[in-house]
Amino acid sequence: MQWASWSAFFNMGGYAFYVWFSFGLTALCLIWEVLALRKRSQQALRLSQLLAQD
Amino acid sequence: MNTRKTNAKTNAWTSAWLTVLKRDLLLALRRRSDIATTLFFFVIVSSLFPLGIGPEAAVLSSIAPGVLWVAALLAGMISLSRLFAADFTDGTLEQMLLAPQPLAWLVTAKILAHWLVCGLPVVLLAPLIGLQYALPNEALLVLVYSLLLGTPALSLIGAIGAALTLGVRGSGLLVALLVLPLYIPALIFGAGAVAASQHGMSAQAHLSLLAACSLLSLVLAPLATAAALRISVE
Amino acid sequence: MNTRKTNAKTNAWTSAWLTVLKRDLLLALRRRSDIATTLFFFVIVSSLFPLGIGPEAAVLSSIAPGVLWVAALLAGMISLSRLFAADFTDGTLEQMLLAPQPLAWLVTAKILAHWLVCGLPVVLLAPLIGLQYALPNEALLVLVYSLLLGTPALSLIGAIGAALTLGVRGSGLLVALLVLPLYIPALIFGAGAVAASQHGMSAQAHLSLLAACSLLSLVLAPLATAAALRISVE
Amino acid sequence: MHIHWFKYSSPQTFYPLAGKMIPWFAALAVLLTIAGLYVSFAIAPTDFQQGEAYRIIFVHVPAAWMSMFIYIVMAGWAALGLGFNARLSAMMAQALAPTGAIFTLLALVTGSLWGKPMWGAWWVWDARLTSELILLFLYLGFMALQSSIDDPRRADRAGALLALVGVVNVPIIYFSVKWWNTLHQGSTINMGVAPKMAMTMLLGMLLMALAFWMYSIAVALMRVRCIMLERERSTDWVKALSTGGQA
Amino acid sequence: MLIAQDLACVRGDRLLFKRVGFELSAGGLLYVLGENGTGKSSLLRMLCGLLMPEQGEIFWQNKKIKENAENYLPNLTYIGHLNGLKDDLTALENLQISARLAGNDVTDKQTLAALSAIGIARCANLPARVLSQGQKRRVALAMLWLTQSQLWILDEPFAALDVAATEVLATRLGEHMANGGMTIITTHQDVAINARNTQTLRLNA
Amino acid sequence: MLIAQDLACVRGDRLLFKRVGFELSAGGLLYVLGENGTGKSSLLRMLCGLLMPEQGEIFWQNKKIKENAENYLPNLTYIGHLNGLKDDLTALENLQISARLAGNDVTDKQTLAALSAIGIARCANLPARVLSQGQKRRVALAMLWLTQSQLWILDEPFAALDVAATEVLATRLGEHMANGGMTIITTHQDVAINARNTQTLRLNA
Ligand code: HEM
Ligand SMILES: Nc1ncnc2c1ncn2[C@@H]1O[C@H](COP(=O)(O)OP(=O)(O)OP(=O)(O)O)[C@@H](O)[C@H]1O
Ligand SMILES: Nc1ncnc2c1ncn2[C@@H]1O[C@H](COP(=O)(O)OP(=O)(O)OP(=O)(O)O)[C@@H](O)[C@H]1O
Ligand SMILES: [Mg+2]
Ligand SMILES: [Mg+2]
Repeated sequence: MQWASWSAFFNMGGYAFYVWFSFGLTALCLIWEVLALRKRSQQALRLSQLLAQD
Repeated sequence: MNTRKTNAKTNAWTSAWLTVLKRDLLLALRRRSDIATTLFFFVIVSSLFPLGIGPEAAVLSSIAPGVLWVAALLAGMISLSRLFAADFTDGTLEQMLLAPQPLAWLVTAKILAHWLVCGLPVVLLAPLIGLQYALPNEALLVLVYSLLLGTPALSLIGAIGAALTLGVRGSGLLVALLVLPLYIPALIFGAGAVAASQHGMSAQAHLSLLAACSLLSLVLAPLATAAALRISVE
Repeated sequence: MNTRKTNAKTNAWTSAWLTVLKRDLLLALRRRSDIATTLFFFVIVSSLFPLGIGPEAAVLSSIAPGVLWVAALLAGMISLSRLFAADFTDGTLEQMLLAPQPLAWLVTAKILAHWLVCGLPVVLLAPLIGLQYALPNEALLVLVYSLLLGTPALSLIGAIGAALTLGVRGSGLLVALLVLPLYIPALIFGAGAVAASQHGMSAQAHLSLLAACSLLSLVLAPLATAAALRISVE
Repeated sequence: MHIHWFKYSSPQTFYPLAGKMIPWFAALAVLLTIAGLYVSFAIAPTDFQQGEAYRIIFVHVPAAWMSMFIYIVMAGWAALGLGFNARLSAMMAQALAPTGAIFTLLALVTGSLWGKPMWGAWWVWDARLTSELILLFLYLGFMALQSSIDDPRRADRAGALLALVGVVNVPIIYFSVKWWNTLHQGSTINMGVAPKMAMTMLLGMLLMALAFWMYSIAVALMRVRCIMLERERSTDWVKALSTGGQA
Repeated sequence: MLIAQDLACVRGDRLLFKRVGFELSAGGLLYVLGENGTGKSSLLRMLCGLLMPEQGEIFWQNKKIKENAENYLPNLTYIGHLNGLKDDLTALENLQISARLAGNDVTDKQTLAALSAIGIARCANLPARVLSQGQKRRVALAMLWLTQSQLWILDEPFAALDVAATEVLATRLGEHMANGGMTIITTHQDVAINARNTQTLRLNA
Repeated sequence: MLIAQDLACVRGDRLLFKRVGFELSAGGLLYVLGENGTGKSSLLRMLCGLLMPEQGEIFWQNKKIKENAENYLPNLTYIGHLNGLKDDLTALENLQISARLAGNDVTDKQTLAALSAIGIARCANLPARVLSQGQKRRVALAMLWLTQSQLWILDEPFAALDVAATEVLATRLGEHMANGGMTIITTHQDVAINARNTQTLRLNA
């Protein structure tokens, strides 16, 4: 194990902002993409449902 | 009695104005790729210069104010073609002309929407590009201020050009010729403000002049645009 | 017998090619204002920078290669919308598609005409603008050379973008997004050549690479353009 | 035996198949991410030159790899679509583009976040950085073209052609940018300054890259399903699907 | 009361018509007829103030409409060749926005009622993009169930409508006239509309 | 001989027609009929190779036209909805350029003769911009007096033509068929054209 403590881990040797921002942003973008796609497919289904009722 | 009437009138004016604004923002939300194009045009054009001029940070930072402002100008200009064109072809422009409120008043809502969609993103993204040009922090701040004060003038003046060239062949180039010369004061004061702060001077004077430009065009441009629209719709 | 057939074929190819070229040049002659607009756009854009950056000759001359090349790029790009749009709406594009000669071959004639009308004037006017930027004489010469070698690539690559965006909503901005990134090599080598000569180095290497770009696009762009036209005309 | 290669090229049959594939790739992506993160944070040692900041490498490099890889795959699908007039290929190309663009953006941002502590600047006009930026523009151009053509068939074919033109240009752009940079200044910054990477670092990067890869497949399949639904809105199978309630 | 006096129209370099005039009072219906290209649409646009007459004047309540737009426009509903729909907005949003712009502050419920009156309540939440030509036309015409204005100017309202919708619309027009409204209409079809007094204006090439 | 087999056409997301086929041999005339929007123009464009069929094949002299454009196109004259005239060129210039592009190296005299055959020799030196709709159509159709090709595909050639011009054109088409040519035509009018064998293809919505 690399880290003496959790706080050392979070501190990232003084580079916390850069490291966590990088990983956090990456996670955020990827999760957002998945959620957006979910919503998009639901909307598409709803629209074709409306069309189907016609 | 009279005040009640005036009140009702004020309400009607606000409501129609908000309707136009909301509609245009809603449309922009539904077509997000259209917003993106203006923004990316700005980014691409301003990234072309380092490629032409070279990567030295010192040179880049010295020309940054001018280059970024010219890029903002061009992005603003090139997005103009969309300001009224769709309304013209689908007939909603006629609806605006026939609304009980003055056209010039409703036009301000459209221009505001255009600025929120095409101008504001450029303002917000500009500091990022400024970083690429190695601009110091205070200059970045002044850049944002200057764009914030100046881009409304670009949208307002541009609206006149866009209205005049509605439905005209080759309107893209034409609008450029009409509008770019009118943009020059905004460019001079805007780039001047950033350059001043870069050299450690106060940008106050430039910024005030820029604000004056925007205010003047706020007064005159909607009237001119409305007149131009009436002509184009005939 | 066989050679006679080949001969006839060559003749037919040349004649159709010349027909297209002559027609486009004739049209440009009848509409001289269209030529002028591209040129004016180039002049206006390149005059904006001294306004934005300030009048110091040293700074201006150091950024001149990049700025002039970017202005040429933008002028070339903005004139692209006219390359096929009129032919598309009036039906002459269909005639070209149905001509017995390959479309890619006829397209080269159209591109050449476009270059003669929109590219060449810019090349010829550039030294004048270069003078305003205090470029030394040799650099002016290299500027002309580089534009002469590079602008054909701009027309050729641009033709692909113009063909792809035919009849598309908001095509003006779109063509910029598609084409500007592809213009970058030409920009780098072109501006690099001028900068090299400014710094007393040989511009030979840059110019050769620029010529290579043009040659490569001469080989590939007409094919891609023809394919894009077929897609757009469907 | 005769294999029906094109059986799954019809949206109607591919839609449920993709639906079945997605969970597997998603699970793989999650597992690989966990493993990758474990290696990158728990096992990989501190870099003696860059301190802990170097750990950005574990997202930066995989994202950069994916950004380039996806463009090539996208162009490949595009070529298939143009060559064989196969609708599914074109849809795949369209589905990959946004994911590729996101990875490009991530490579740029994480690179900047790395550059600031290492070089003291958020951005330098280095050849590699510049070409990554241009790659982003290429992605955006592709997406903008697709979204502004209303007729899907035309959008597919125009987009495919653009992707191919882009693929021819990418190497040219890359080398021109590289040359531009080296000519103007002696290269002051060199990304290879990181010392020979320890095996663990390589392992971490590989795991993360694999995770991104699986993620991309899963997301592309999700998106291709959306595209199918939207395009075939008026067909019977979509109507049946939407009223049947199962997604 | 709407009065048009001695109107003349020039488009491009062609004189389309001249000396056209009429008077329309409460409850009146005016048909404008003529072949393609004779200037019917141009006349209607003139009456709305969208097109300036080459000659002649138009009066609303005895005041020139040009100088009195503030009083005229709230009393006018014009539905032209174009439907004035945004492809990316739903039918409901489109109709609501049009109504608000015309000065009628309608609720969702009223809007929906208007849409169902003309028989497309089901399409209310579909984007206009996916509607067929006839459905789009109906959304535009649903405006007639929301507006309070007295003068309706309709350019080929029946075009692209099927039989059922035509009937509904004709009934609505009859109601409007019965309530003292006025309508000016161009059409190539033969549709019966009830009105206290019906006039016909024929334009010739 | 032109053979179309099992053609299907999709525009946007709509299937316009499927299983359309015919055979046309020397001297044959094919009418393509149908209501607005049924896909007549689309079919003609397919036959020219401008539009890719969703399904099916087209053969000219027993070879697929797609793979054999070099032999097919010189034998084809297509006049579509659009006249293919440049506003800034004169009628004569326009016609001459179209002919040369199609591979017929015509002289001024021949061009003028073609223009006078369809009755607009007087307009030869006027820019296309000032011509009326019917005159423009005639300039485009004058091509039929210059071309040598065997297969003519004409999309509503009689639209905008007056009676005299219609007659002249019908006669020319009859001549063409008499010389062993083939013609495919769409029209909403009833015009008598002489041909050895006349077929009709009806597209339905
Ligand atoms: C915005 C800034 C940056 C961008 C756009 C960027 C872009 C890229 C790209 C495209 C690659 C993949 C290249 C390849 O595999 O051939 C890459 C790899 C890499 N980058 Fe960056 N980078 C940036 C900043 C940085 C910084 C600041 C560092 C470290 C000081 C760095 C270190 C690396 C390393 C070590 C690799 C792996 C090299 C290899 O696989 O051969 N990058 N970067
Ligand atoms: N903006 C314009 N500029 C020049 N000419 C125009 C313009 N708009 C219409 N015209 C011409 O004016 C004439 C009349 O047009 P208008 O639309 O009024 O005809 P209409 O009677 O409504 O015909 P339709 O029955 O086809 O609707 C036409 O010949 C048309 O070409
Ligand atoms: N480029 C296109 N993209 C999408 N749909 C199209 C396109 N061109 C035509 N359509 C649609 O295809 C259908 C058929 O068009 P087409 O022009 O072939 O009809 P047509 O039979 O020639 O009609 P008309 O008698 O009016 O000429 C129409 O519904 C039209 O809206
Ligand atoms: Mg009309
Ligand atoms: Mg047709």
